[in-house]
Amino acid sequence: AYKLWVPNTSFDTASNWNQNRTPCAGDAVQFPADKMVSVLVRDSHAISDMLLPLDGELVLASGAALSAAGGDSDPACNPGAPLLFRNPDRFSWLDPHLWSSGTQAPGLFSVDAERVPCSYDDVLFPRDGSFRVALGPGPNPVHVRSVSAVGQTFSRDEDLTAFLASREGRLRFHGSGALRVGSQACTDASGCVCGNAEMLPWICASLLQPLGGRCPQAACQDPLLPQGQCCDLCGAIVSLTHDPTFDLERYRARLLDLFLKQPQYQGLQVAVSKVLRDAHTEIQVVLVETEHATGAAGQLGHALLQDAVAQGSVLGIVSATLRQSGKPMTADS
Amino acid sequence: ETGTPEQKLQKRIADLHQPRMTTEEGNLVFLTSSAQNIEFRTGSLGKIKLNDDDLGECLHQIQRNKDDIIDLKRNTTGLPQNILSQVHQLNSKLVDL
Amino acid sequence: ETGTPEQKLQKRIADLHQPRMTTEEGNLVFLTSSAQNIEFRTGSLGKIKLNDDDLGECLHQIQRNKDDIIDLKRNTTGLPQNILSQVHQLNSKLVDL
Amino acid sequence: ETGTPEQKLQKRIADLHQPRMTTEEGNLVFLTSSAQNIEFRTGSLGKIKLNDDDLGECLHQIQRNKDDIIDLKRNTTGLPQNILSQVHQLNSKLVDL
Repeated sequence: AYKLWVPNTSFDTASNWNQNRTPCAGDAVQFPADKMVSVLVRDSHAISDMLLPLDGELVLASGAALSAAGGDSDPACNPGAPLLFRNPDRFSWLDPHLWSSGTQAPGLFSVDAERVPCSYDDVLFPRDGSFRVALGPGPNPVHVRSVSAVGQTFSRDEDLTAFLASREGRLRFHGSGALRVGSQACTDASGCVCGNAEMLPWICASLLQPLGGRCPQAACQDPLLPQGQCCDLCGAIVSLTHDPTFDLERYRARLLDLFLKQPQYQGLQVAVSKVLRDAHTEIQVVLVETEHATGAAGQLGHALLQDAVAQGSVLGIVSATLRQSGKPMTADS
Repeated sequence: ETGTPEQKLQKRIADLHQPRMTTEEGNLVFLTSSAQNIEFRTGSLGKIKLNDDDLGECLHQIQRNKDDIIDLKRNTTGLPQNILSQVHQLNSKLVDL
Repeated sequence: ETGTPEQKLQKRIADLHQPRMTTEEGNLVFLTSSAQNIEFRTGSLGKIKLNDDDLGECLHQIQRNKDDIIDLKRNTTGLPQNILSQVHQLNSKLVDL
Repeated sequence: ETGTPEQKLQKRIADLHQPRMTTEEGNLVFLTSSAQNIEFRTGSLGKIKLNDDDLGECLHQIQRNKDDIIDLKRNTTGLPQNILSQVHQLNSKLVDL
């Protein structure tokens, strides 16, 4: 499996500037003096003044241009205060918002810890874009299978270490954390534990930073907290123990095809993964009611229990348990 | 973006005449047109370097070469002319003996 | 994304070789890689200036120096050699007297 | 803008040392401060060109000019001096006759 890094540090990305727009003709722009960064320029920009970082680079894509602002700047542009390039150090490896696992079928999601690269993942940074990643905080090195960046794939620690120490590497990776590659791909058909459990406090801190570090209140009584999730949620959790014939992908497909397509389950989101609980591995099936609590999660949970009993020997399921959150809270309670 | 299509075209033409740094097939190109310059300025202790060459040093050498050439011209013009005529005079004196 | 694997590889190499303006501890460095050039192209009235020097002027001075040196060589080679032999001849004639 | 006066001062000092690309009366100006350099670096096969001139070639020509000037000096100094004194000796010998 792979995880793709989403944010970039491009000149042409509006959200990288403090006014949420790219520079227009006649603007004065500033990069933070002390923040190392590689910035890709794709378009043409006429600029009246630009302060560059003390250590950094502007990479000019084919056809890109930086020119002196002409006598009359764009009348639609209103250059007042200088346009500031946002702190490029703000993107943390541990932030679940900043990763994509490519095409995920509608109705499926990943618990927060598994939105960040797992130890068996291949990590891809955009090949034709500039980016910057903060490693850490957290006491443990991050382990992944491989890292692909600037047109190279690193799957041996010594190669990655040399890259991280190079100028190319230092422009793109910073922070106190360590990054290691070379861990095994997941070859167990029943799934593999992601391995981010010890990182969860830092992952959740990154996730919740925009919310002031606090989880939103769950809209039900006795909410549930799945393994690897940062905040309580309303719905149900089915826990499966299994034998070696269990196939995680086949079970996910079965969930999608047999259950989630039924009209009464349309509003549900499901996460299925192997997790560690009380020193044992189990398959965790998280059922979340995304909009209004209708009780559909509990219904599906019961259906899955019945399915496990009826088809357990075929599916490789040994036992199944169900937990459910309590009654929905009314608007005025 | 606002403005009539004509204003935009005018603007684009004006922009094209501004000095610029751009790329063409992987080459880094600094362009001026009309009467505008592209200037590179360092502080008093800073250098401008072209690959391994210190441009300031090179410019000094150009000036030193120029000065040396002026000296050489002064030394060589006149002197051989003068000598040549002296030698010719000697020759005629010898013939007269 | 489209293209044959070879085209993609070519593209990847091109990506790595994009020209860049880099800063290193406050130094400003313009970089191209491998076979790519850095080019300055001026319009008829535009100049490239490096600190107080006009780069075009400097290159002209180099050429002027070169032309002057060619002239100096033409004026000085032959002439002294010729004179030396004439003086030697005069000397031997004097001894013969 | 926020920050204590001290933070603002720090920021302004930092600004002063940041390399900068700016526009002055339509000219495009690249600036570094005090002891910082501006460098142009190509790969081993890349050239630095001003219009049609290869700047690396031009810098070589400066060195060639310098070498030629040294040769010219060697050929012209000494030789005419020597000749001059020889011609003077010849003159006095002729007078003595």
